[in-house]
Amino acid sequence: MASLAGALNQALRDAMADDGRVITFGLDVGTNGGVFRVTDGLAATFGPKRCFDTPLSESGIVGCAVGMAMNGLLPVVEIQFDAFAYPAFEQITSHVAKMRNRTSGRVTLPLVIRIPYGGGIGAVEHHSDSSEAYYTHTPGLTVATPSTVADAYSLLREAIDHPDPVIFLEPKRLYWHKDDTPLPRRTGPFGQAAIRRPGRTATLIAYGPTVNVALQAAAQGTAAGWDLEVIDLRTLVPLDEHTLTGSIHRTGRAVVVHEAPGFGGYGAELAARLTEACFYHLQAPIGRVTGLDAPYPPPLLEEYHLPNVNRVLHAVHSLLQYA
Amino acid sequence: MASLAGALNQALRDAMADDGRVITFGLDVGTNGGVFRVTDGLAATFGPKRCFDTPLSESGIVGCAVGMAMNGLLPVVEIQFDAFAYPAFEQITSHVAKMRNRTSGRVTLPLVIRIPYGGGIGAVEHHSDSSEAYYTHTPGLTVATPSTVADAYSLLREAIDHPDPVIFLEPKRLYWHKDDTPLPRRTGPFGQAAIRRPGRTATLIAYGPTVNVALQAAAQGTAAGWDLEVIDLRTLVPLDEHTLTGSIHRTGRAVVVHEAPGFGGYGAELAARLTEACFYHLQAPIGRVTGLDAPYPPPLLEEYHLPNVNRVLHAVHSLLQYA
Amino acid sequence: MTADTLPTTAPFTGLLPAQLRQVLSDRPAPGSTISLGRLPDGEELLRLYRMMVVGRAVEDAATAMAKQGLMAVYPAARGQEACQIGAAAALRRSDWLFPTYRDSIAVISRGADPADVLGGPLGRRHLGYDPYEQRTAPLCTPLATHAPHAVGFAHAARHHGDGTIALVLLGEGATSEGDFHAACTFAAAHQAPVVFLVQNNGYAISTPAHLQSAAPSFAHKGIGYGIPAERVDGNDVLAVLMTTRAAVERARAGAGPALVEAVTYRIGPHTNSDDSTRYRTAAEADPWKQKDPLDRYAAYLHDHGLLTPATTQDAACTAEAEVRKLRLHAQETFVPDPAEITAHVYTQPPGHLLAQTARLALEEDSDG
Amino acid sequence: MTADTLPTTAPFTGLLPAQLRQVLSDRPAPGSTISLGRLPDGEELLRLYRMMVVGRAVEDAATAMAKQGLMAVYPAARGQEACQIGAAAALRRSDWLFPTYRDSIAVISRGADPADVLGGPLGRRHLGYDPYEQRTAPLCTPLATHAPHAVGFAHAARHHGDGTIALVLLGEGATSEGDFHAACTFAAAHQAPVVFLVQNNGYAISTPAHLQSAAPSFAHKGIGYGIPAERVDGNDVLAVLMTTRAAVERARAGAGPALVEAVTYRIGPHTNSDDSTRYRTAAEADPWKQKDPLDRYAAYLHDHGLLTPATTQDAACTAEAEVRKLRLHAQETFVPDPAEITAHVYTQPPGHLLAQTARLALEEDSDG
Ligand SMILES: Cc1ncc(C[n+]2csc(CCOP(=O)(O)OP(=O)(O)O)c2C)c(N)n1
Ligand SMILES: Cc1ncc(C[n+]2csc(CCOP(=O)(O)OP(=O)(O)O)c2C)c(N)n1
Ligand SMILES: [Mg+2]
Ligand SMILES: [Mg+2]
Repeated sequence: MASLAGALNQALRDAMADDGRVITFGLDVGTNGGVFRVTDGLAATFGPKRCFDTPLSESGIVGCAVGMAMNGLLPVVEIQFDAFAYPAFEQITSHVAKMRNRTSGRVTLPLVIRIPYGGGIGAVEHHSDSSEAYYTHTPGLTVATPSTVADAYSLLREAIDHPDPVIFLEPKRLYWHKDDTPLPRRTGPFGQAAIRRPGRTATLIAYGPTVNVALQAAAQGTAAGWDLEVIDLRTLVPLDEHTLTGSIHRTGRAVVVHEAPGFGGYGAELAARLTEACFYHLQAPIGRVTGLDAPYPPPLLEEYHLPNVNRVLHAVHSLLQYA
Repeated sequence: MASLAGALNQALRDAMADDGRVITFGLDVGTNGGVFRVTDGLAATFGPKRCFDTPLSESGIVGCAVGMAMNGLLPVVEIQFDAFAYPAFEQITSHVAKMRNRTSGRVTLPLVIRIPYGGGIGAVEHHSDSSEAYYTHTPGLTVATPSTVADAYSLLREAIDHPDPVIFLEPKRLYWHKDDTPLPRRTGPFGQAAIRRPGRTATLIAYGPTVNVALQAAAQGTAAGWDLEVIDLRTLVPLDEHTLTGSIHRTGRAVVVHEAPGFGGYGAELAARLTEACFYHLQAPIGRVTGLDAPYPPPLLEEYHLPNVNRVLHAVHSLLQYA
Repeated sequence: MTADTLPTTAPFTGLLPAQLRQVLSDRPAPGSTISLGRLPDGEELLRLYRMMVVGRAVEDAATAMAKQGLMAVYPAARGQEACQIGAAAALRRSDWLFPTYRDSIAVISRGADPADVLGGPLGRRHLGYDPYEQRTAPLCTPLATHAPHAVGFAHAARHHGDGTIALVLLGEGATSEGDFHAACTFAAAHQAPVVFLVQNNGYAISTPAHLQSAAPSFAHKGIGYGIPAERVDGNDVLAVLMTTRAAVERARAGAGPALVEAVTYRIGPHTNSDDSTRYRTAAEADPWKQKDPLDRYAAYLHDHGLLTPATTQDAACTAEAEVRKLRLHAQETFVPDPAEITAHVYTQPPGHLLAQTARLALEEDSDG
Repeated sequence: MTADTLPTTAPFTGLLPAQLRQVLSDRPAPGSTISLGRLPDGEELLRLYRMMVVGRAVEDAATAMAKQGLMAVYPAARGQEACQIGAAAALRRSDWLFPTYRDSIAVISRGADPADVLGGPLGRRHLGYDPYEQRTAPLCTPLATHAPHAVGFAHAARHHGDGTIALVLLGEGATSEGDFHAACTFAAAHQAPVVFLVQNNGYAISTPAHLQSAAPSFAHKGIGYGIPAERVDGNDVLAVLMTTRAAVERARAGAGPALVEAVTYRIGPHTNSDDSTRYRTAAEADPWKQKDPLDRYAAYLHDHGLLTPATTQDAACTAEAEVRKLRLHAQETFVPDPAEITAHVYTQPPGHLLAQTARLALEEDSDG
């Protein structure tokens, strides 16, 4: 039984074994194996040239990765927690995202920025941000986030194989989540969403940490006679519009579920885009169940902030009042 | 006749004269008066304690402003160009936005971060970003952007009076735009959108640099028999939902116009939110005319990137095909 | 280092740091106070002692409570009591302290209630104390980001002419962040009355200080900004106090910022959820345990006839009382109020947040 | 400074910079090459001269073209030709250069076509040259952000063991940015074969260097990272070349990073749209005009019998030809292709971008 963190570790291990150009570095990723143990044992196996600790600067980590990617390496860097990617924001927006474009495709940056994100682990402030909307709004970035052990392995391998930079968002509350998927296994390319549960009443659109919330809501929804479809996006950029519009054509209703604050969140893009694509098929506006429009709260309040089964069911109920 | 830059200068001057706690600093804002001359003459009038140059670090500028706001001053800082706010992103998201919340309201930060933004002036790369979506998605920030000379004055005065931190986005292509509004004049509080042109065919929602584009489109639209309403948001956070839903209730159709890339842009929030609020009134999905989902292009290509009258009219035309 | 190699120059007189400054013995022969100025008087010496005893007790209790699940996490400063207490004691009541997540006991030593200071780890709120009341900025987690705040604060103090000094505490790891650089650059350029105290405790989580910087010392970072710097034995509360006080008072006199590197050791793991055996041997701590800041200071007080059974007793009792209060507080039932999540985001919440808050209240009503 | 106070130590042997290094005279008596190693041979000396003459001509032409509206903007490096040409000449062909917006002529001196190098200012594309072909990173605008790239690049070079060195050019203003700090910290911690050359041209737009940093010099920033540094007369092409070469070759030999401060002066405004009379007097430039890098170098070559009418003529002709080509290029009609805006964002564009590109093409069709 692999955990999600274990699957990520194996993905890195396999990628490093397969390709000598893959290197990984960041804060405490060497000897310590990362604060979430995702790089556990890699320094021992591949040596300090391939897996090492850096000085304490996220901008330095990302900036150096850019230079390394320009010079024949495939860097996979770890940012320790979501909010600690912000010091690297200029590197990410002005270079990682733009390098290919500004050199008319001459310089590509095959690099991966791994960022543990989201809440639900009772962490103190600055350790639970869901910052995906900053990245998905930035042209040039590819953004992936797994919700299953199998996808953790497969999406990270895809990310490392990807020719362009990938922001790889790891839902930290799922790190210890285990299942008995046999690894290694590839689950499908970037840009392909997964229908985790087919249904006809409404479509729940989730990703990363909220997929399980959606699945639980779907399970409970059966009691009300609802047959909810659950879609796991897997990658936020590229977005699999085809699977989503197909689903909405069948269900006529959709609810987006994410942890990030709703205002200007990724769910807004989904709602706007899918409404445009499915205007005649929608029986109700697309609902959004999101984190509150507030900074992530202290540990003992986080349950009130996070999307939960009740809120998802409530949103479905609201949509069913239309038409 | 005051220019928009001149109105901003007068707003700063009047605020500094009225309240000794107001100070302004940033790169080249002292002797040089700012690269857009918004702080012209302030160092001479108020002395180097009130208006001064800093070392070249945006994070230092914003970080110091936080400390000053904690200690009885009202700092108004200038970021030289939009993309150069990114080095200050951690200060903005983790401190400016969160300080009030994390201290349970004990520490408020009355500060203003002025950021010239947007394109249309033929500038080289990194000088034309429209980065409003990063800020509007960050709880704790208030975001204002003027489109007229009168609002430039009034909104900046409001921003300086505001008890919480304000991201003040100045449309750089309007800096030299002049009109004969008598200044000083207050035009209305934060959270109040302005109907710049009433109409019944559809609602054009714009802010900052695109308000004039919308107005021109409305003027040209009369030729097709269209009577387009144009709303200038003035502040993005708080958002005046009331004026917007009222308008859509009358028109049944809306198009958002902004320069930023569309994917995950502020327009997505408007579309999602207004669709939810006005579902039964909308004859068509809310259209979005935005910059392309690409980094801002080089000067000689920018006209193809920017929203223009044709694209707005085309969007209106598309919406009119519905129902 | 033997006593005769101790620095003989007054602190902060050159741009390069002198050798390690000590006052307390870490060997049989007593150390030297050479050129650090006048020693604190007996009353202050005993107050320092009491604070250190309380600090140690709070550290140990908090770590235990974190392990018991009474706290989200606790980043203990065991072994760093001299840095924390010594540095904070260098301030006047009117001065401001800008601490990190590891500096709880520095804040407590300024008079704040431990239960308030540990508000963050206790999980009920982000910050438990009132910064204006304690004249202490919020404990800061994003590394080095509070350093520019302190510079701005000090700049404003100079603007007001009120003689307030800002003291920033940060770890040696945090000196690698861009905001440390920005803070030092601004402080020096604007001659802000601010003092940076780098607690070099050997590690940033698992990363040893020598991987952090190739400079001869962290104090050597000062010269690149034109900031005079000193190195001080961070397990020597008097050396920390006197050096920091020299820095604080020269800043107050208008001489600008200063940097102090306090050399110490993080005896425990990074936090209770860190396993330090993964990256260092237990034996590595042994020499540092010999230099325990509390033992060394107690020995000094004893040698000077200041440590009576009464004073020891008094400190122990205060510590015990503080710990008892803290534990009681942690065990009190907490009735969470979801409205707190949105209540403090804005002075005047925007409409969308008000609507959300209203929905939240409805939810609570229907649940309750 | 007189000749006998010139540094007598080999460069980069200590952590503190020696005094200003010079080779060329800025006084009647010739300067001294003390301990900088062997002078370049006659052929290289003349190549440098030609590059400087071309560089000056390109600078002046580009500034004129920007004023005529043929370019979006031009940040001229008039007066900094010795820094730019000298620094770039210190590299082998296989080494990489990491320049800023102001370093066009450094890139040109490596062999790139001026029309390509000025691609950004010309407004047709962000970057006109192929970084791999020129072994030169894109001219970088966000200040200091290319410095970590160079460090990572050099780190990778060491990983590959291919002996490549990365040379970063940046302005004294940019040293205040966090990324300069990150780059120096990483370079030193990982002993990357990288050299930082700070062109201290006195100003960051209107902000004078003394407001930027309170350090004794920008070279003094090295020691805080454990990076040896030197100061060099930035209007002395041989001193710049030889000092930078010393740094480059010691990095190649595995001795790690080095920092060079080249002291120079920005003769013109920040760019053609800057008005420098707002913040400095014209007279301020006078002494610097006396130290014109081209004049000084010509005098040196003349003294050494290397400047024949033929060589002068040859350089002038090359310069004229380059400028003519550049002007012709700028005057060619440009037919913009809107598809270029979205073509290079991703290797495999996501669906939403493909849809947008398709709409753009439709628009063009209906317009055309
Ligand atoms: C910007 C940022 N990056 C990463 C972290 C995660 N983190 C918390 S403490 C720590 C180590 C800090 O080391 P140091 O500055 O030496 O302080 P110490 O913990 O030793 O007191 C790290 C990496 C953080 N808090 N902020
Ligand atoms: C991050 C960032 N902030 C601000 C700017 C705007 N800007 C462009 S050049 C410049 C001055 C730079 O001075 P210096 O580093 O000394 O280089 P110089 O222009 O003198 O060559 C500034 C502030 C920028 N390009 N990047
Ligand atoms: Mg430490
Ligand atoms: Mg300069």
